[in-house]
Amino acid sequence: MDRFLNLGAALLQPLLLLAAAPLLTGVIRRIKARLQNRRGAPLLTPYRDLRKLIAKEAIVARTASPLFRAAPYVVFAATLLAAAALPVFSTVLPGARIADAIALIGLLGLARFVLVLAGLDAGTPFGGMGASREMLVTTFAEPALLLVIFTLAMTTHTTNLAGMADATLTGATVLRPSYLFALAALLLLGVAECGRIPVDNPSTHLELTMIHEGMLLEYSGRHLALMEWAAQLKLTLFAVLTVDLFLPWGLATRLTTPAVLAAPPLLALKLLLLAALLALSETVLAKMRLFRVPGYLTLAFLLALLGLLSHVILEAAA
Amino acid sequence: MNLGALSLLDQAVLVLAAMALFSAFALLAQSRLLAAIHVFAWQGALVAAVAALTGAASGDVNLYISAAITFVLKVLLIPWMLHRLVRRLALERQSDPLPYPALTLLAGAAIVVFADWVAAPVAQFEHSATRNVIAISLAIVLLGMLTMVVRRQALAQVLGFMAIENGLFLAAVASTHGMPLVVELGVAFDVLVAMVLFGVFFLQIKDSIDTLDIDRLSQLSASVEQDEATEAQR
Amino acid sequence: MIWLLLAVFTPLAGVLLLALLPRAGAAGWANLGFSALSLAGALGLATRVLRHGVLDAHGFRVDAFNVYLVVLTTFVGLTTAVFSRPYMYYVHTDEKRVSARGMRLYHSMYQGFLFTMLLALTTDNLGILWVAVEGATLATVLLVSLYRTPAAIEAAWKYFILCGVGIAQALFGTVALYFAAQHVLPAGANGLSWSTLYAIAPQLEPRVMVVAFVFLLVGYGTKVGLVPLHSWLPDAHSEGPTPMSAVLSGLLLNVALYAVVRMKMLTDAALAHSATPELAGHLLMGFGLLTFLTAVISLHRRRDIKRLFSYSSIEHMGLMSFGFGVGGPLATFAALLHMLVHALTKSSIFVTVGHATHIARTQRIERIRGLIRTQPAVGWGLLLGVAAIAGFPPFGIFTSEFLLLSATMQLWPWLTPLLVLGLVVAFAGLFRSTQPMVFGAAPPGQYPVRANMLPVLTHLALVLLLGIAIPAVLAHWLDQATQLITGRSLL
Amino acid sequence: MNPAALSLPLAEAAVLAALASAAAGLVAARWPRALSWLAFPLLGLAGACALAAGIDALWCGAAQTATLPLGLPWLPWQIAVDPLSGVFLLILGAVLLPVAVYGPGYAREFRNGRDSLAHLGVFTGLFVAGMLGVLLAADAFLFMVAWELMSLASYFLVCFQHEHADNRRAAFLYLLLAHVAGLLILLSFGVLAAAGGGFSFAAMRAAHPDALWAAIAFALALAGFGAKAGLAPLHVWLPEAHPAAPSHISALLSAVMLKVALYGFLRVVFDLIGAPQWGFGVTLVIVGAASAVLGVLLALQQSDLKRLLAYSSIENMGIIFLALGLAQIFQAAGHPTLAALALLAALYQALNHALLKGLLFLGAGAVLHGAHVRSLDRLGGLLRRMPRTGWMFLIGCLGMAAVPPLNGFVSEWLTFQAALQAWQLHDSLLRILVPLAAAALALTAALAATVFVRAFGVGFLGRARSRSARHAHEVSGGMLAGQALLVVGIAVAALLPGSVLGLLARAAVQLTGHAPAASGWLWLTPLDPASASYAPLPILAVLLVVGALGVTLLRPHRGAPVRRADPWDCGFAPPTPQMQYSAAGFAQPQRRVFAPAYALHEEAGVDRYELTASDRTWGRLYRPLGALTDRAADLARRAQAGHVRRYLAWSLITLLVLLWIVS
Repeated sequence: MDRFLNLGAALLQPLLLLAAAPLLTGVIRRIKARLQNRRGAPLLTPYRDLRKLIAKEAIVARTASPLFRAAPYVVFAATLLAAAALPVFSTVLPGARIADAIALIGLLGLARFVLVLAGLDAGTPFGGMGASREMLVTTFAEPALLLVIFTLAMTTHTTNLAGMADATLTGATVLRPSYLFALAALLLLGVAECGRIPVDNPSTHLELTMIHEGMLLEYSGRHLALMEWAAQLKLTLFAVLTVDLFLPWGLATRLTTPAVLAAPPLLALKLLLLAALLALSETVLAKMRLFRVPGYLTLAFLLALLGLLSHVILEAAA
Repeated sequence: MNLGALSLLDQAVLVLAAMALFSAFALLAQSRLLAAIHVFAWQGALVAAVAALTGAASGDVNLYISAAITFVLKVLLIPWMLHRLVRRLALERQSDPLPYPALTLLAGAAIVVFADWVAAPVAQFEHSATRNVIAISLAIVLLGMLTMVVRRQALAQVLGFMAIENGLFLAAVASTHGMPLVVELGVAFDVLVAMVLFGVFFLQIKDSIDTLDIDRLSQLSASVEQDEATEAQR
Repeated sequence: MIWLLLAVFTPLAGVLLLALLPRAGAAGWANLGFSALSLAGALGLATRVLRHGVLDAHGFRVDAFNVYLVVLTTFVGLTTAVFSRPYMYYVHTDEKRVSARGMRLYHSMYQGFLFTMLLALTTDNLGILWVAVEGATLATVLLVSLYRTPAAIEAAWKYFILCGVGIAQALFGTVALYFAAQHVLPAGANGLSWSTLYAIAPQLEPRVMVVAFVFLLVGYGTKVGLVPLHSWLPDAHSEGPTPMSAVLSGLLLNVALYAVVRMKMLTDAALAHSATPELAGHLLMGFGLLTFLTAVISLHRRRDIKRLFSYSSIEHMGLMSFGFGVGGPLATFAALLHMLVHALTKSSIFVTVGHATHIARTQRIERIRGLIRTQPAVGWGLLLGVAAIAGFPPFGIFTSEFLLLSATMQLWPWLTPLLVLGLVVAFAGLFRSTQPMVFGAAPPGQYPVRANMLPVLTHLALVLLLGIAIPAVLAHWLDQATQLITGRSLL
Repeated sequence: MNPAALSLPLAEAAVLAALASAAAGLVAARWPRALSWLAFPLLGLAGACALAAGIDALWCGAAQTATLPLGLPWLPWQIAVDPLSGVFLLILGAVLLPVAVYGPGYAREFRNGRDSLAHLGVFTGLFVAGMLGVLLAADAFLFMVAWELMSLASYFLVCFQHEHADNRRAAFLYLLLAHVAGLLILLSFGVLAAAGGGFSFAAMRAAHPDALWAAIAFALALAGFGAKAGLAPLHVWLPEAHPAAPSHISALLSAVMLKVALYGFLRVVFDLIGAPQWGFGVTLVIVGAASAVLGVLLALQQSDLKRLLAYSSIENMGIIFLALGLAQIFQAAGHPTLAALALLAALYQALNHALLKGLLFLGAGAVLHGAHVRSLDRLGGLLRRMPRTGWMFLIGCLGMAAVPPLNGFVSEWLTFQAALQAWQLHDSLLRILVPLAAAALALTAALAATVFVRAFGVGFLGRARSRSARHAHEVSGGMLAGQALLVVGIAVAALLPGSVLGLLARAAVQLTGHAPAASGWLWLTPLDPASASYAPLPILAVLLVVGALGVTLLRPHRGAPVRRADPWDCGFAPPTPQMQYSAAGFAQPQRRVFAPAYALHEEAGVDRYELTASDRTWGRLYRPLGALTDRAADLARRAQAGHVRRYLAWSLITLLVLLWIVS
């Protein structure tokens, strides 16, 4: 019985995330629109877009290799798998045993690797541009992200995400300076990783500014749909990751009906908060020049490092 | 010690040794070749005489023989060969004055003092009167080297070389009453061959660089490494 | 005894006969024959010494220390004769650099040189030793100037003068030794017999012995090529005919070093109870280190291939002197082994160099190119020879250097960095010159020559063998020699 | 007979096979076929034997020793096989076997060239024999002999195509540093022997030198083996030498020889010196981190494919030594289990790097063979012209980029797990240092991903940038088979980490006395399942399932084939291959950000722009040394002025001085 429950949990949570991803995007767009005094598109537009794209015919560049067509599936699968490591409504999560936090970052890395290759594949200048810039971003973002994970791992003595959340839930609630730094770093990184303003602008196709979109330039139809969906999933993933790591309260530590039922609304609430925050920042901030991006990311890296050090120095006893 | 205590023979030996030392100085200073050759011959004679006298004093026959050898070799044969060479190479008028005569002689004197200082511990185990001759002979050896260092004339260098041999012989005689005969013969043979070879070389040098000024023999400095030389004859 | 006579006096006969033999071609063969005969004698002698121990009679003394040098000398003499026959014939007929008289002189003096070497090695009488070493100078000096070029004559002159003076100092040292002996020995005893002296060495007066040793060290050291007395060596090696360079590097230096070590043994025994028992060793070490380091630096930026390798000879002589100076069984064993492998390797290198210069028609390093393309055998021979001399295993020189380094590490740990630095610099110097000569494209108009690589092959094979495993016989000899020199056995 | 007794005979058989292959190579001078039909098969045999010996030695972790009737009379050669050498025998075999399969096809192109096949065959055999000898040696003398044999033989292989001046220069530099390394190692052994009174490893192991001498021995060993393993700043030879050699040799050099150096270091520092000191660990961590970052930064700027791989080797060796540093620290701090974990991470990384770098160098060789160019800027679009090579190269790149589910990720993950246990340390300095090292490692990993994205993306994707790339052709079956074998090895190391770790654990036990928590074949749980776990097989499964689902669900109903069209030109002129991002352009942002790390040399022409980013150690360290030597040489030369009188004066002065000294 338990086994089935576990399996169910393991399958349900990532699928829930997958289903919710476009909604989150929609919500963010809506809030942004409101902040900019526009009515904005209805919340379900992203779903419609996906359906439309899937229905459309896929056109592939003559110059592209088979890898170009395989890429969307790999990217999608890798992102989904990464999501499977995240506790959404309960910390009882076999998926987290398969891939811990480090593996999660690794899987995102896999997705990025393939994505960038796909960007280079068509042999157009824009693809290369996007690829090169993406790698610049990740050069700093990935280690910083790892540092954030390390900070928490050294506190909770595990790299298993569910375990981390569990430890935070069960352990006494103490205010940790390292967590503050780590949280700040993670927020900055999430913005960068998901290609949001001020690092990248998801809603532009100006080749001088774009990073992520540049790599997708050649995609169309179902391939593009998968890519978009994966991107939305990644955004959600980061949001949930933030939530899990820093304010996991509300997650069910055991698979009991009330707990499990109570969890999703709480999560939705927290995600809404984050979405509002992101929308706000995207409204007030402007996209920065590419060569200010390293500075931005170095800041994130520094914060993450400070988190680690302050943990070692101040909280070593813990 | 006082000379009075010594036998006449010993006194004579000392006198002769002193004169040999003087001749070494003369060899060092003498700038004209023929004169230098004569000085060398005299030195040889003195050394031979020392040998003979020591022989008389100690009365062993070996010394007479080696004295005779030395006389023939260093007083007659080698000077004669050198004469012939000088004439063949037309060097009679040749002379190479020392750059700094006074300085050189001072150095020579210093060397003598040094030789005495070095020889002192050696000498004090010898009880015969002639022990201080060891210092003299060492001085002659070193002076011979000095001659070779300061002289630019190949012939003069040879004289220095032979002077060294004289010094060695003197040392042998004075300290140990001569080496075993076989060694003496070997040494004499070597000296003779060496002299012959020197003669050959003079001719070769003469017709290769057409002078005997050995400072001209400096192509083989490592920095030039005889590029021209080998390339020329290839 | 008969073996001894065969080994030592065959060359003497060779001197006389070859001086009369008119035809150069035949002379080459005869030269080879005499060397072979002498080698046979040496081998017989070796077996005899191996079986009945030290041979000490009629003013000769053959013990473990010099027997293997005798074999080495005759062996290298033979292989070099094998090389020299066609090479000198080529020089005589094609290059026309040597007259028929020159050839006669050459062959006769080649044997003369071997004779003096063997005499110096086997005699027990220090006076005869001196005479022989001086004789070696006299025998070779005319060969150095064999080509009659100004450079050759100059080199010969320097060789003659410097070695003559050096040897004279050695004679003074010998006299002083004799003098010291006379105060201990009864009248009539042979005060120049090494064995006698060694027996009574502890009673010899230390202060006299010190002075004597200084003279002997400077004297024979000149012939070893110790810095700063080495100046004659590169000139003589580079200007003489290549076979001469081979035997000079391979044999003469060894014999001179042998003499020095014999003297050191006496001095050590005499100074054992004085204030400075280690003096001789320290002097030797100092000289060795100075020589090594100077030579190592001089290996860089050379232009003449034969000078390059003569400096390498100086370097290795420095190492050996250092080894003997360090003393102790391990270092001495290493130095003895080094004498052997260095002689073999260096003579093989000079043989190859002879072919290389023959191919490129010059000794200038920057004009010798692409040997491996023109004539792979020569190219590889040179490359492997250099690798061996630079101390790469599995060649024997690595073994001796390994032992030397570890011995130094035990006794003088703070000197090892100097040695290692030197070895690295030496390697760099050798290879930066050798590699371009061997590799790369061959210049146009460069053709292979009739090369006789047999000597190189045998030598390198032997060195390789010594690097991989030292035969028990040899190990036994070397160990006995070590025992003789240091009084302690290693095995 | 019991399996334990098998490993040593197998290893000896491997050595003999290698020597036989060298002999066979000699024959190839006369009959070129001998190389393909005799020398390489014998090498393969050697590889197989080594592989078997290694596995056997690890399986039944007992040490076996024997004595050969060679060497010095009082110091006969001793050989031994124990788990530690077993690990590296395994690595050697696992790479040598594919190389032997790959070799004949690759060497065929030399047949009509002027380079002698005998040269190649003989020294390949000797090279392998040397490496095996190093792994088997149980006394310092044999170790040094084998070591230098390895260096010398590989030197000849590096200057195999010696008509290019660059190759000659590279070879010289390589041999020079190898010689320095050898002598340093020799000194380090000398120190240990002086303490232990013998050159056999047993004696050294038994002895315990005092802290100072231990530190000296450690420093010497680090410098010596580090130089050979390509640690900064002694790494300069590596990027020169590895590209110069024929590609299958480059594979051996990079994949195996560096590991042999690592083996030597492990042997000396972890086995012979014994007593761990945290100072050693800190040094190792710092040096390793520096090498890793420097190596990857330089790799990022290379446009020559093989140079890029070579620099990446420097990076990987840096990571390995960093992990070793962690092991040393934990050992010194009294956490043997964690030490074992870090050590295992290092060994695993070594195995991975061997397999991956072997594959990549073979792939580079295939590219060279098929397209005849090495420069990324002249390649492009190869994935469509050489599909098999291309996909296998992609696998190698993914592995190097350390993304799951490949094996590169496993070792990185283990290293992180080890580093994350820093909270157990008491010394606060170490507690800070270890996470910092982890941060450096993370940065390196990210940069490495960039490096290999660039390598594959520019080289194999996009459009052909040159005529030769346009006419590239797939390589022969043998060469593909060689690469495929390595892919198999990679798959095993990637998907069955539990089992592989179980094998390697024997070595960790031998060195640290402990092994990390046992783990099944599926899960990788080094410490305890709660704290961390990783299971690549399910990951792969899920990836495949989801991918397959996606393909099937999203297939268009009318099943029309995908339409092809020209790439979108953004309304400008249609993009030409020259408009693609070049290798230099791709890495330009990082070049700008990390500018201080490079010595940049740009030259722009009318229609071309060339940029080389070399490392600074040259100008800072090596040129001055060379100049110093030459100056000294000139000085010595001036002393030899050629005046015989001056020489006489020298002699006289020497005499006087000596007399003065003794009197």
